[in-house]
Amino acid sequence: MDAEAARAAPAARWERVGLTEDEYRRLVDLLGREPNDLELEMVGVMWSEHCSYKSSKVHLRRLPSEGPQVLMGPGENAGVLDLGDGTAVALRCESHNHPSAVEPVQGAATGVGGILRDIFTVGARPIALLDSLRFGPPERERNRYLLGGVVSGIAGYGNPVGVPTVGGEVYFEDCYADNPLVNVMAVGVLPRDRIVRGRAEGVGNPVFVVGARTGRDGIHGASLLASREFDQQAEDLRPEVQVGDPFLEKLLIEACLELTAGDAVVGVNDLGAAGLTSACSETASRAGQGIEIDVARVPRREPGMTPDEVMLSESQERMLIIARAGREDEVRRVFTRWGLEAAEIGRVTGDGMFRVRDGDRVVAELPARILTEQAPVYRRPAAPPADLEERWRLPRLEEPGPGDTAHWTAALERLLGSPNLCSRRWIWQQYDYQVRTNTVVVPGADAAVLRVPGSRKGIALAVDGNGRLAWLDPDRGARLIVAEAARNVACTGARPLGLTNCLNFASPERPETMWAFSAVIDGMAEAARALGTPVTGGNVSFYNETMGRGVYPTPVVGMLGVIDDLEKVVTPGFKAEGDALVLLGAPAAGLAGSEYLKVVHGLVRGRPPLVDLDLERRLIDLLVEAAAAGLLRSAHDLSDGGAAVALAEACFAAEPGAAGAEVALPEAGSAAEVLFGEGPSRVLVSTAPGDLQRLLDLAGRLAVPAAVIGAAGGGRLRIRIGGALAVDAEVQRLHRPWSEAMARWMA
Amino acid sequence: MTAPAAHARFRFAVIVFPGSNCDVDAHRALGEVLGQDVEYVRHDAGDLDGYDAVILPGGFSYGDALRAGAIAALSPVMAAVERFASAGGPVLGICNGFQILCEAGLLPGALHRNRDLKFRCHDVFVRVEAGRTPFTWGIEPGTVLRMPIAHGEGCYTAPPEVLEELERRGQVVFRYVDAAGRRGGDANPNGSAHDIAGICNEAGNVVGLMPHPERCVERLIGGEDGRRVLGAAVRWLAARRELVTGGR
Amino acid sequence: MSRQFTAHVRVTLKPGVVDPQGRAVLGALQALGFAGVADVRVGKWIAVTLTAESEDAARGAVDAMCRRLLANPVLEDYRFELTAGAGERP
Amino acid sequence: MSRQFTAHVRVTLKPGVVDPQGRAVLGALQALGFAGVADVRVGKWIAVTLTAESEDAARGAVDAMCRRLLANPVLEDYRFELTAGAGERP
Ligand SMILES: Nc1ncnc2c1ncn2[C@@H]1O[C@H](COP(=O)(O)OP(=O)(O)O)[C@@H](O)[C@H]1O
Ligand SMILES: [Mg+2]
Repeated sequence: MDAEAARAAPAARWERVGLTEDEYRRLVDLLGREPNDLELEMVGVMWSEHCSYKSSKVHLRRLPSEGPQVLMGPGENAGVLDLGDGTAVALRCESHNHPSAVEPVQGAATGVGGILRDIFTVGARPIALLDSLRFGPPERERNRYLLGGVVSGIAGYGNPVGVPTVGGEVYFEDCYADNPLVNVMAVGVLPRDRIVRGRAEGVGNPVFVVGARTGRDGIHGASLLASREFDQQAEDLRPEVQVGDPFLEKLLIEACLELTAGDAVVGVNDLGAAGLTSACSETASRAGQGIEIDVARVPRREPGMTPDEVMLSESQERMLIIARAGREDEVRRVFTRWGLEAAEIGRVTGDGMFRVRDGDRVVAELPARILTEQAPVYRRPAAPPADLEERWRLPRLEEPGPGDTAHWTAALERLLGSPNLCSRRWIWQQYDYQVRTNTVVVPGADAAVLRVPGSRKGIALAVDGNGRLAWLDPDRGARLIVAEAARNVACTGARPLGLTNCLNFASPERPETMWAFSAVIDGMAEAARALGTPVTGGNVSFYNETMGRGVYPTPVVGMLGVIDDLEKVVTPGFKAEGDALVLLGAPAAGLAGSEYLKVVHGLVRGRPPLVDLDLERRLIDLLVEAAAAGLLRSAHDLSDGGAAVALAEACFAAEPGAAGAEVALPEAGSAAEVLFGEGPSRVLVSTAPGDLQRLLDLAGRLAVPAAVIGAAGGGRLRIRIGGALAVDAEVQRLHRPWSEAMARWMA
Repeated sequence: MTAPAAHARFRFAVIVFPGSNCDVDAHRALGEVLGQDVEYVRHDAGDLDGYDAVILPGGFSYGDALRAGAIAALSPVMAAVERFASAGGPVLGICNGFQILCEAGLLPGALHRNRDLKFRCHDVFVRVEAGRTPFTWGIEPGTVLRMPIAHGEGCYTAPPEVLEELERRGQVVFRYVDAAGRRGGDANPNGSAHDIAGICNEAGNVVGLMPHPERCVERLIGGEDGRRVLGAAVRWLAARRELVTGGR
Repeated sequence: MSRQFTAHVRVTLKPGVVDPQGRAVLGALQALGFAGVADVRVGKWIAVTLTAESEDAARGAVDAMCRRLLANPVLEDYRFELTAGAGERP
Repeated sequence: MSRQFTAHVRVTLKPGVVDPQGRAVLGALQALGFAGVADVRVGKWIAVTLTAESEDAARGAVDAMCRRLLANPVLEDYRFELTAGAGERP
């Protein structure tokens, strides 16, 4: 055989499993021989971008993941943070973008199922879900269809499984029209000394697969869909869409938690992307052991499945359990009691090999590490986009002065009814946000607050992302997002403790993507370090593009904070007429990347500000201390839509009789900037008149600027800028467009 | 009058079906908050001996396959619930528990998909219409309570003659109203016939309702109106004990 | 010797019962431009594969399943067709 | 002159797709003692009443409805039967 023919023959092989020629050569080198078909399939899927993080790994290392509060960092199924009184929280965020584009209901539903499994895999009882969603503009029917489907998918899984969906966020932008983003975060609680790891420890220990039977569904689904551009060929993958079974998952949660509460188990891993291939190789290689399984012993849903199909199936609601030898009956008993199957499929071995049998026949045998640690790692070329400076250029805007009350009031109304600012009630009303009766602050506030069962403490949770800012300046954008997430949590009185992330990007094969990715990591790392909130884990989703058109770089941050006394929780709505309104933090903000620019001028422009992380940290300290001292009647973050929108929202959420505000904002810029400018480190708080001085003293002590801007109540929102009356409207009138917009277009 | 009730302790059974998910909430509300003895009883239990009251909690038993509550209604424990009920024992079905009681024939009618086909989670106001049941014992009819709902199939449906009979015999226990106690407008969240939020059997000891009293028993979480519903059962049991023992 | 059968069960809402799903589908079809659509009713279609001694036994079993679980007599009607499954078993 | 038709549409999950409802019903039937039941699949049965110029036109319209709304092509298959409705309209 000549050299050319030799090269041509295997060419079809590597391409079929999504590997490059170089990667195939690497595999042959590592293995010392040509792989057989099953081995090649297994390597192909494990070396996919989705499973191997081959393009992101070198960058992710720069994220700070350590701190006294971190009990378990990246590398396991979920991060675990210490709450300090024997209790710990597990958190993780994951994307299900491509499946949701193909089938929004089931795509989102199985996303919820998957992230929940990561949480109870580590032995934690899931207690909360949050969702971060991106769609194209709601004017288009298809985008509304996707939104409706995704929401009913999340509701249709989260509600039955009995985990409250307590918060989230949604944005609409053109760039997400063909490639919606569906990120879901899950949080669980566990005793701090009972963390379960995804490790196949102990030679001779039995390996079980439990839960659903294995079917042909989803073979290659998640991993391949998420590791390539979304194109016409992806359409052909349609039959591989999977259906979630929340009922089965509920039983699986109960059975797994019952089992891991005892000591019969040494390791647990969920079966997600790449199914048994991934779960077995990862657990073995984390423990530095080998593993041997028999596919013939895996319960099947369909007759006639081949070993390849069993090894690559991505059937939902399955888990891998590594038990202690001799405790097999206990495992079976627990699952049987919950009406579930538990099949012993193999053993932990000492030789580091991942051996797959089909009965007596060995059908694959390779070092487990080849599939995991020895996957290729790339430092892909990175270069900033050519039009970066152009993006930063903000045109001069022709606008009236602050005294044009009709103009600015109309602008506020318009903003309040716009897709990115209007009320999200239509969405969260479909979620059961109260089940398990721990939800102290329900959706609609800056962050959700939950009672921590078995502890005196509460936790605050928020997810925040902003693709527009990251597109304009990925490093600064990432800092702003981390700062906003931390600030949201602090607005409830909770101290930010740590975060998880989900990084949604276009193709890593484009230098522009990798430049933005790297900058996002740097910005996120810097902010997380400065705010003392380590990154406990996360998820990277590349290839979010269709026909060459990518989404904005969209980092999403899930922040967790802790509050010692639930009685001290603070919410955004005004509480009593006459309470003093104080603007804490940075006095000024600009229009770069703001909703105002987009909605009123149709522009996504300007260079986002560089957040003063030191000020942000002092502001957070102030919020936490002031809340603990009982000085805050309300607190609301100034974010999308700026001061005017924040004031309106605090009115909408007000106690009866406390709606309305009469304020004078510092004249720090144009009327548009003062009313609608967006910048970090700004919070609107209200305080009882008698507490005002103490609050100002505390702000002074922490060197946080504080401006008394007016008082709550009166039923009207009246905003003055330097003596001119810019906004004047009944709260009721502003409330209507805000509260009705989404329900109207979704009707 | 209230003194004996406050100290009274009774044994409550919370039935756990596969897919129940408000079982822990009911357990917590009755146990930790109201200080009662509460135990979980599995769907395959054969009897309910020794319990003073039975709660069928909310959730999605069997994933709501076919119709909410349909499969759970056939569980072995439901035969025991039926015996317990026919002996006069108080039984409360909350949300999915209400659906199960209807499917099992312990309450008339059925719960159909919500009018707008969407799951709805928010607070509603209900007016207490009948004070004779164990779960409204001592609550003045006309009292308006605020409680959360969380369901996709809560539209109470029954043939006209059944509805008429329910009204005539005073079996409508809770009705959806607005904060001021008026029917109509948007008060009814799911399209239920006659604005029905909860009913009882003819004897009055079996009650089913869609709102979740167990989710509002603490000021911090959901308010406290649900305490009145669950607390009524404690008072009712205390009164019954007093009758039986002659106050000893 | 028992044989295999398949029952195709159709569960429909009783005539007088409001069908919110049917109404929603009707509205959606009309919005899509299907002007000729006058009414839509949505029910369930359930395929049950079973083995039984005889066709009569199978019919009896399926009828019992419908009465006990597959249909709710308050809201629904049912009917079914039984076909002999291909595979005969000992 | 347009006539009335009724289409009986059957929407079923594609063969390999997991059917959580069917699984739960199967378990319930077995627990009730229907030992012979081997499999259950739950689908939808939809009756659409419509007017059209001809049977062909009606068939075309119903097929379009199935593709666009009644069935989810990613997960479901459909088939339908068309019967001429009693009432003829001008
Ligand atoms: N963006 C990120 N930031 C920090 N850690 C990450 C990030 N993405 C992934 N990780 C970590 O890498 C590990 C592997 O992720 P993944 O393979 O997606 O896990 P799983 O198999 O549980 O879905 C996890 O521990 C995860 O937390
Ligand atoms: Mg995992």
